Amino acid sequence: MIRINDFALKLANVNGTGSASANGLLMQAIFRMGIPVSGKNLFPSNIQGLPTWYEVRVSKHGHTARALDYDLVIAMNAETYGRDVKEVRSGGALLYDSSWPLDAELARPDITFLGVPLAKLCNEIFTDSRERILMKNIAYLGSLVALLDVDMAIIDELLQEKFSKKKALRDSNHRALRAGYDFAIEHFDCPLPIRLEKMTATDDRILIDGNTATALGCVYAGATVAAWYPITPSTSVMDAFKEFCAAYRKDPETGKNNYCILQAEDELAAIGMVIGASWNGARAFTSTSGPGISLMGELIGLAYYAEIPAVIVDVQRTGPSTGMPTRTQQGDILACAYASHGDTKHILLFPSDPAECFTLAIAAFDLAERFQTPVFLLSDLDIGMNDWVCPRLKWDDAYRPNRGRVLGADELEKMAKFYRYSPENEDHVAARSLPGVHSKGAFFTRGSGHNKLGGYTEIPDEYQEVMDRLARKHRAAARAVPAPIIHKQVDAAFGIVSLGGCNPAVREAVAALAERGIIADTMRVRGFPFGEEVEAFLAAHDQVFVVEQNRDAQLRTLLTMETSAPKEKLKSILVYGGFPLSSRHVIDGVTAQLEQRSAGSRVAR
Amino acid sequence: MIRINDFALKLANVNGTGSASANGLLMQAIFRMGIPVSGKNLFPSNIQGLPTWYEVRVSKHGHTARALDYDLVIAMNAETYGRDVKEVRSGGALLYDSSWPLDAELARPDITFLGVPLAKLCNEIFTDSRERILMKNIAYLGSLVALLDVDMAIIDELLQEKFSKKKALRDSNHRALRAGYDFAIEHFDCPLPIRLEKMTATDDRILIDGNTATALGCVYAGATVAAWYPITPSTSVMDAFKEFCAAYRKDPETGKNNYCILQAEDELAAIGMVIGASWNGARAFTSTSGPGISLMGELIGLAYYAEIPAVIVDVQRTGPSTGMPTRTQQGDILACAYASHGDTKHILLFPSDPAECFTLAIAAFDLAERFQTPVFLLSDLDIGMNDWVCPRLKWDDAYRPNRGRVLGADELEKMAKFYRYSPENEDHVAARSLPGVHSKGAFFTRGSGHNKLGGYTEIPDEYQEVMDRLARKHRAAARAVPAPIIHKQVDAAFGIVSLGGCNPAVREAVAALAERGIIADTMRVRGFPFGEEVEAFLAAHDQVFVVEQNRDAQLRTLLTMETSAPKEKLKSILVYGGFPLSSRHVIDGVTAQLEQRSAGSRVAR
Amino acid sequence: MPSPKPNVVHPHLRPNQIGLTIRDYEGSMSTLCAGCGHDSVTAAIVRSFYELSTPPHLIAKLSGIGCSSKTPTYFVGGAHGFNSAHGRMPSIATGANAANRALTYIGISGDGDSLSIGIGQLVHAIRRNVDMLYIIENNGVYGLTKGQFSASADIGSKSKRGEVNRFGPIDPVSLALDLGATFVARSFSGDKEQLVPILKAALSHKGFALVDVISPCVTFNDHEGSTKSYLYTRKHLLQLISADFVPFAREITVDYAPGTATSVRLHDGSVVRLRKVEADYDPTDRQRVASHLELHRNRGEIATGLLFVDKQASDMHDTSKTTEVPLAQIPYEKLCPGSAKLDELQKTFR
Amino acid sequence: MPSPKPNVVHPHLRPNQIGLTIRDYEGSMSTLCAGCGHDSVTAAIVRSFYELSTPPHLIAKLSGIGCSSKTPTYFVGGAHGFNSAHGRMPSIATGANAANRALTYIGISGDGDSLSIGIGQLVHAIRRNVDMLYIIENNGVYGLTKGQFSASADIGSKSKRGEVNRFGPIDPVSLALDLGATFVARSFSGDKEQLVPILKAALSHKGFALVDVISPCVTFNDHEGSTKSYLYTRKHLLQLISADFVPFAREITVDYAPGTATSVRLHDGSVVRLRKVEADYDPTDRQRVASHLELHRNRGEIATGLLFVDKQASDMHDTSKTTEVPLAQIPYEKLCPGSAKLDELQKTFR
Ligand SMILES: Cc1ncc(C[n+]2csc(CCOP(=O)(O)OP(=O)(O)O)c2C)c(N)n1
Ligand SMILES: Cc1ncc(C[n+]2csc(CCOP(=O)(O)OP(=O)(O)O)c2C)c(N)n1
Ligand code: SF4
Ligand code: SF4
Ligand SMILES: [Mg+2]
Ligand SMILES: [Mg+2]
Repeated sequence: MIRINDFALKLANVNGTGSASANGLLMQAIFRMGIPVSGKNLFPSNIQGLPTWYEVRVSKHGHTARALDYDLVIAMNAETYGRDVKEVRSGGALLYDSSWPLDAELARPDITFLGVPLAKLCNEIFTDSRERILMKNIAYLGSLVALLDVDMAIIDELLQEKFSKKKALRDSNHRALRAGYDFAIEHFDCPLPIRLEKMTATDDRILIDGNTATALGCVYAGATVAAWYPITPSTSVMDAFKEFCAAYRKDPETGKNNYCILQAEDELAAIGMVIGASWNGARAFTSTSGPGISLMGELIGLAYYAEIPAVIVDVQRTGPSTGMPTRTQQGDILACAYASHGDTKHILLFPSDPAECFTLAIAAFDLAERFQTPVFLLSDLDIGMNDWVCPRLKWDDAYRPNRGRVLGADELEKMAKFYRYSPENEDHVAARSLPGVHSKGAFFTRGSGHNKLGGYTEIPDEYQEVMDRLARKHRAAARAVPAPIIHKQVDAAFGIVSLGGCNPAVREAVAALAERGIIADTMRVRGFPFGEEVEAFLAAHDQVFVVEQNRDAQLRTLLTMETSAPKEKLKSILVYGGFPLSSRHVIDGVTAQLEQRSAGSRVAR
Repeated sequence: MIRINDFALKLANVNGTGSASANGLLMQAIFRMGIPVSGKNLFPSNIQGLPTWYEVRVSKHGHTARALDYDLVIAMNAETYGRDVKEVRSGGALLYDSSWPLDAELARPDITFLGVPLAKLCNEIFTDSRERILMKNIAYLGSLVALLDVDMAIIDELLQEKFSKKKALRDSNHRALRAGYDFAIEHFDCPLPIRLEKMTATDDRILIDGNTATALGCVYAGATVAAWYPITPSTSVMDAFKEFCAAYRKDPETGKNNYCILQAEDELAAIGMVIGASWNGARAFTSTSGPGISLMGELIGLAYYAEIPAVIVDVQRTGPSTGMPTRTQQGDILACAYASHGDTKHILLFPSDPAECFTLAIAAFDLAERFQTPVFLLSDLDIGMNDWVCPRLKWDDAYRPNRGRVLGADELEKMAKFYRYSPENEDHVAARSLPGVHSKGAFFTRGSGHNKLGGYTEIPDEYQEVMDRLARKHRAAARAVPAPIIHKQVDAAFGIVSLGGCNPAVREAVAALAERGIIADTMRVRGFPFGEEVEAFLAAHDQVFVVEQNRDAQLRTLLTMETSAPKEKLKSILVYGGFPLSSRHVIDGVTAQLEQRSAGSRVAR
Repeated sequence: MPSPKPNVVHPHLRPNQIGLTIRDYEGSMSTLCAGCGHDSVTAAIVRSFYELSTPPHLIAKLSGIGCSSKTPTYFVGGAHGFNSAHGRMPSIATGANAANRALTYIGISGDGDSLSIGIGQLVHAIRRNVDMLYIIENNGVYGLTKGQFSASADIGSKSKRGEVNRFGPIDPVSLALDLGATFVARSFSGDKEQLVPILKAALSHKGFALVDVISPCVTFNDHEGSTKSYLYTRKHLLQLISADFVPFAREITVDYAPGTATSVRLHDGSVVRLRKVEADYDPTDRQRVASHLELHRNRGEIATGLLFVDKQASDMHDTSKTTEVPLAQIPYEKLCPGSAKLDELQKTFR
Repeated sequence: MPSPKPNVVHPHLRPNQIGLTIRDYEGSMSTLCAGCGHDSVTAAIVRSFYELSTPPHLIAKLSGIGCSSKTPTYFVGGAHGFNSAHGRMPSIATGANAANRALTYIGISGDGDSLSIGIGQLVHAIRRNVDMLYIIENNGVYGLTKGQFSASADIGSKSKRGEVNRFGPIDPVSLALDLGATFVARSFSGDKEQLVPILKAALSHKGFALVDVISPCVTFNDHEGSTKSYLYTRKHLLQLISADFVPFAREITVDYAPGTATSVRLHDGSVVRLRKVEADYDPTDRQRVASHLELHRNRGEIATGLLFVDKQASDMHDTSKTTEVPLAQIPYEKLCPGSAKLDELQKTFR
C-alpha cells in the first residue's frame, strides 16, 4: 500500500561521525517540500563513538509527536543492528551498509533489507579517511532521496546554501549524494511505497528549535545581561543569544556591545549575577537545567523575598541528580514552583513548542518585572534541542516592555519619603527604585526580615504582613500569566490536562480517540499560578486525566494544591523514560484509565 | 488571688549584657523545685546591644507552651519599656530599675510597678564597670527569689555548682543576689500572689535543649563523621556533639579520636562530606538550617538517586532567604520532602521536644541505612535552642544499629557476581558493598542514569525500572518511620493534626477546648512518608484541623498529596510570626474555623 | 601620610566639593558590639567617600552575610544597598556592575563570607576584574555565628572556647596576587590614617580592588592566644607602603621628598603616591610583591599598605566590549531589532 | 627517568608484587573521543597502580562531572568508584577519607570541574591536606558541554567556534602552592615517562597531592589558536624536574649521578628522587618554587615535573587527631557510651 507523506524513519548512527548534517538536510528538505515533518534527536551524553538515533516523522495531518513505529530504519551502527532491526515495523524496510555481510541472525522475513555498500562507494570516491567516514552519511542521504522521492532540486539548493563558500566540500557532498542515489535507483524499486509528495503545509512556517526561539525572545524582550553556566540541554540558549546579540546588538556608532553575557563560574554565580543586574534595572536572565535549579535555590528565595525580578530558563532533562543529561523530562515542576527553603511560591510558564518559547520568554520578563519576582520558563530538551515546524514568529513593533512599578528621579524627587514595600497596587506590588537614580530612592535591599516600609524587623506582625502580601501577590499573578489553551468538544466524556511538549502527542491522541468515539476536552496550562479558566475547566469535568512527563505527577500535585478541584478526579498519565512523548502513550494511558474506571464502577461497593 | 505555680514572667534585657545566666538560673531553680517550667529565649540576630526577651512559664499542670499573658515583666531594657509595660496583664506587675525615674507616660493604673534600684545597688557593691553591668542581672534575680518565693537553698546550690572553681565570681554573685533579695523583702510585700511552691513533678525529668539532645542521639547512634557549616540555630548541635565526643569518644589506649568532625567551607561541602563518609561505611550527619537545605539540594538528589545514606538535621528558622535567623518556624517541610530537581522524595522525622530529638536522631540513622537514602530530622529553633523539661532519656544497652543491607567480604566472596541495585528485599532495597572490603564488591556509584544492575544506562525502560523501585522504596518506609502519637476521645467532633514543636500548645488547647465542651482527637505525625495510622486517623474524621507553623500549610500539602484523604476536610491553622506557638493560637484557630463551618452550614446552598 | 588637618574644630562638617558634609555619608546606627573593628572600617569608608565627594546615589554598596556584611547599613544612607546572601555578594555585584557601569561599587565582606563559602565567587570576580572595591573585614572568626574559626585564622590561634586552630590560613592578599588581581592592599581597622587613603585609591581604581582589613572581633577574637586581636595586630603590624591618595581634580603638592615616592596614575586620571618604606619595593611588580609578602609573613609580620596595582588593567566591561552607556539605561527602542529584522531572520529558518 | 624495561614482549603482563598483571588494573572501555588526552592519563594511572602493586579493592576512585570525570570507569575495575556531581568531588573525597583513612584515594577532575564550579572545594581540600591524589585533566575547555572556555584557558586562546578568550587563566599549580599544598606537580598526558613516576610519588605522598596534567581535548581544543593543543604543548613544554619514584619495598639503585639528584623521603617511607634539570631548583622551598614558576610562565614555558613537596606535612587526620583504625570499621560497642554514662550525664541536666 502506498503511503504518501505519512510515515516514520529512524536513522541509527554513531555520534561524532557527522550524521547530524545529513539527517538535518533530510528533515529540512522535507520541510521545504511543504510537508509537515518532525525530527527527534536521541543522542547520548558523550561526544564521540556511542549510538545515536535520529527519528524523522512525516505527517500530512500535521502530527509531529514522536512516532513509535518505523517504516524505514537506516542502520549505520553495527553495534546497535540488533536493536535497530527489531524496531522496523512489520512490512517495513531496513537500509544498511552492505559493504560487509549482514549477520544472518538478524534476518527478519517480514521486512525488506536494502543493502547499500556505503563504505565501498565512499572508499572508491574519496581518499581522505575522514572524508570517507563523513561522506557515508551523505551517501545514505542520496539513497533516501531516491527511495523516498525527495525533491533533488531542494537538496541541491540546500547544499548550495550550506556550502556557498566551500566549493570543495560541496562537490564532495554532491558526489557522495549521487553515488548513494544512483545505487538505489539501480538496485531498488524507487521510490518505496512510503514516499513524499510536495504539499504547501509549511508555507508560513519555520523550522526552529526551542532554545534558539527562547534566545530570540530574550533579545526582543530587551534583555541586556545574561549569565549562565554551560549545561546540556540549555547551553544552546546562550549560544543563540550570543549570536543574535552579535548580529543585532552592536551599537551602530561605536561598534560596542549593547549587552553583556557572562559565563559564570557556576549556577550559584549565574543566578547571583542575574539578581544583581535585575536589582540594578537591567532585564537579565539565566538558562540552565535541573542541577542548576537545585544550586540556585538559595538565591531564588532571596529574589522572592526581597522582590527582585529574575528570569530563569530551565530546559529540563531527565533527573534526578545528573540523571540522563540528553534525555527529556518535565521533572522540575515542583522544584521550580516551590524553589528554596521557607514559604516561597514562584511564577512558572510552560511553552509547548519553540514558537511559544519565543512569546513566553517575553512574557517572562514582563511578569518578572510586573510582579518583581523570579519567573521560570520551563522548557525541556525535546522542545529546546529538536527542530520543530512552527508558525512563523510575528512581532508587533508597538510592543513595549512592562517594567512594572519603577520610580523615576522626578517621581522620587516629589515624594515625601520612599518606602520600598508600600503602598501596594491591585497586584499587591509596591514600587521599587533603582540604584543611581536619586538619593531619595536609596533603599537597603535584604533577604532578612523586613516590614512593609522596608525596614529590618524581627517582629512577628510586621514580618507576617509582608509575607501575606507576597502570598496575595502570587495569587494575583494568576490573572496575568497566559491563559490555558482549551479545546472543547460536544459531549466530551472527560478532560485531558497537559502542559508543554506533551501537546502534539495529546492533540494526536485526542483525534485518534475521537475516531474510536472517545471524546475528550483538552486544556493545556501555560502558566502557574492557575487562573480562573483552569479552575473552570477542572470544575466542568468529573474526570480529568493529567498527562505529564515525570514519575511523581508533579503537575497534578500543583493542580491539587493550587486549585479547588478535588484531587480524586485528577488521574495521572505519566511517561518519563526520557524520550519525547508519543500519542500512543496518551492513548494507552487514557484507555487503561477508562477501563480501570469502568472496572471500578462494576465492582463498586 | 494567690496563684501558685501557675503564672508567666517575661524578662526584657539587652543582649550581650549577661542576662542569659541569671535567667537560666531562675528557670533551673524552678525546675529543681519540682515544678513544671518552660523558658523561651526570644533573641535578636545580633551579638550585642539589641533587645532580647526571656519568657518563663510556670505551670503546675505541665503546660509548657509559650504563654501570651505575663503576670510579671522584668523590664531591664529602657529602649523597650514602652512595649514591655503593655505586655503586663491587667492586675500584674512590672519590675524595673528604679535607679532612674520611670517615664510618666508609661504609667498604667491597672498594674503594680516594682522599682528596684538595681544599678545603684550594684554600683555600691562593685567597682569594676563590667561587673556592675553583669551583676545587675543577678540582683534582679535576687528580687525575684524574694517576690516569687524561690527556694534560696537551691539558688545557693546552683551558684555553688556553677562557680565551683571560681570563688571570687561566686562571691560577687552572692552579694548581688542578696542585695536584690534584701531590697525586695524590705520594700515589697513578699512573696507576690503569684508564687512558687515545691512540687515533685520534675523528679524523673531533665532540663535539656533539643540541639544537645540531637547531638547525644548522634553519639549513641554511633555516628563517627560529622560535617557542618555554622548557622543559627543549628550550630549548637555540633558544639554539643564535639563536647560529647571529647568526653566519650577518645580511644582509651591511644587517646586519639574515634570520630572526625569537619567544619566545612559551606553547606555544599558539608553534605558532600556526609555523602562521602556514608558511602564509605561510616555513620555521618550534618546539621544546618533553611539556607543550608537550599544549598544542599543538588547533592541530596545525588544521595537519593545513588542510594547513599545521609542524615541531615534541619533546625528550622524563619524563612524565606535569610529571614529571621533567631526566630522559629516549620517552613522547610516541603523543601526537605521534595529536595532537589527531578523526581525525588525523602524521609522526614519530626521530633516534638528534646527527648524525641534524641530518639529520632537514632531512628534517622537506622532509617537512612536501612533505606539507603537521605533522612531529615526536622527540628526547629524553639525545640533546638530552648531548654525543655523532658522525661529522662533512657538507653537500652541491647540496641544495635540497623546498618541495612551491607555485604561483608565473606558474602561477596561467595557471590557469583555482585549487582548494586538488585535483588531487592521487601523494603525494595538492594544490598550495597563498601569500598575497601572486597574487589568483588567493587561498584561504580553514579548520579547519572543507571539500570538495576548498576550499569550506566540511557535506556528508558531500564531507567524507569530503577526510578519505580525508588518510589516503592519510599512508600515502604511508611511502615518504618515512627508511628504518629494519637489521642482519641469519646465523642470527638473533629481531629487535630500537628507536628513537632506544636505539641505542647496543641495539648494545652485541646484540654482548654474540652473544658468548653469542644472535644477533639489529636494526631501528631512523627514521620514522612505517612503510614496506615495516619491514613486511618484522617479517614476516621470528617473534619481535620492541621496546626503548623508556616504560611503555606506545608504539612497539609504533604498530607493532601501523600495520603488518600480528600483535601477538602483538611483545614489549616497557621501561625508563622517566628515565636513559639501558644495554646491561644490553636484555640482561636479552631474556634474561628468551627464558627466558619457553622456559618457555612447555615448559609449552605 | 595624610595631608595635614586644617585648624578647625569639625573639619568634616565643612561641605565637600559637591556640598555635602560628612554627616551625609553616614548611615544608620551600628548594632555591632561596642569596639568592633568593623565600625572603624565603616568610619574610614564614610570619610573616604566624603573626601572623594562621591554623590551618594551613585554609590552601590553590597554585602554578604555576617557582622561585617551588616555594615553597609551604617554608611552612606543615601546610597542603594544590598545585604544579599552568605558568600554570594561577588556574583551579585558582578551582575549589578554589568547592568550599570556608571556607579561606584563597594562590597563589604567578612573572612568567613569571602574565604569559605564565597571563595569561588571571590576568585572569579578577581579573574573578571569587576570594577569595584572589595573589602574583607578580616577577624579570623565567624563573628555573627559566635566565634568559629574562619579560613583566615592562623595555625595555633586559640578560640574563645579554648580550641586551637590547626589548619593553615588562607591569605586573601597573596591569593589575589596569584590570581592576577589588579589592586591589592591590606590595612588595619585601627589605622584610619593608612586606611582612608588606601580606600580612596581603591575606589578610584578601575577594576577589582581588594582591600584586606584586619578588623578585630572584640567579642570572639580579642583574647590572648588570638592572632587577630588588637594587641597582636598592633605588635606585628608592618607598614610596608603608605598611600596618600590625591584625586586628580584637586591635585595638590604633598610633602614627599622626591626619590622616596613613586606615583601610580590610575585609570580615572587620579594619582596614588606611594611611599616606599623599603627601598626596593615596587608595587607594580607582581612577582616581587609576592616574594615580599612571603618574606614578611615568615618574619611574623603583617605587610600592610597598597601592595600591588596594575596600571594597564582592563576591567570586565573592557574585556566584554560593553558599550559606555549603562545597559540598564539603554532605551528599549535601541535594544529591539524590530519586526523587519525578525522577518528577515526567519528566512534562514526554512 | 624510569627504570629500563626488561627485554620481554609484554613486560606488564608479568605479575607484580601482589601477583596481579597490568590487565587487573584496567577498567571498562573508554567512551571518550579517539585521541583524547584523558585516555593517556588513564593509561598512566593504570601503570602506576600496577607498578605500586596496590590491591585494587583498597583504592577508592572519585570524580566530578565532565569527560575527565568519566575516566575512573576506565581504570582499576576492581576498585570502588564514585562519579559524583559537578565540582563536588573534593568534599565527597574528604568525607570518604574521614570515614576510612586506610584506602588510597584518587580523585579525577577537569579544569572546569576544579577551577570554576569546584574551586571552593578544591581550595579547602588543599587547606585540609586531605590524603589523596587529585588529578586535574586540564584541557582549557569544557569538553563534555562542547567546548566553552574553562578558567584555565589562556588569554588570547581561540575556541573552535572562533571566539577569543579574554580572561586570565587560573593556574592550579601556583594556586595550590599559594594555598600551602604539600605536593604539587605538573605533567603532560602525552608524556607517560614523566607522568607515571609523578603519579606514583603522588600516590605515596601523605597528604593532598595535586597533579595538573595538560591533557588536550582533540575535539574542542586541539586546533590552531588553542594553547592547550598537542602541538602547542609539545612546543612550549619545559621539563623542570623529572621524578623517578621508587617504592621503599623494592628500592633499587638507579643510575642517577650523585650531585644531580635530590631525595625526598615521603611519609610512607618511600623515596622520590628528583633530577634537577636546573641547578638551583629545590622542590622543598615553596618560596623559590613560586618564583621559578612565574619565571618560566613569563618565558611562555610550562614548567613540568614534581614542583613542590613538603616532607613535614600532617594530613587531615593528624590535624584532627583521628584514631588509626578506619572510623567506618570501629565496632559499635566502642562507639556507644552506654546507659550508665547516659544516666551519669543526665545528672548535669537538672
Ligand atoms: C548559607 C548560609 N550558611 C550559614 C549562614 C550563617 N552565617 C551567618 S554569618 C556567618 C559567618 C560570618 O563570618 P564572617 O563573614 O567572617 O563575618 P563576621 O561576622 O566575622 O564579620 C555564617 C556562617 C548563613 N547566613 N547562610
Ligand atoms: C551543576 C552542573 N552544572 C553544569 C553541568 C554540565 N557540565 C557537565 S561537564 C561540564 C564541564 C566539564 O569540563 P571539565 O571539568 O573541564 O571536563 P572535560 O570535559 O573538559 O574533561 C559541565 C559544565 C553539570 N553536570 N552540573
Ligand atoms: S561579634 Fe565580633 S565581629 Fe560581630 S559585631 Fe561583635 S565584635 Fe564585631
Ligand atoms: S570532547 Fe575533548 S575532553 Fe571530551 S572526550 Fe572528546 S577529546 Fe576528550
Ligand atoms: Mg569574620
Ligand atoms: Mg576541561
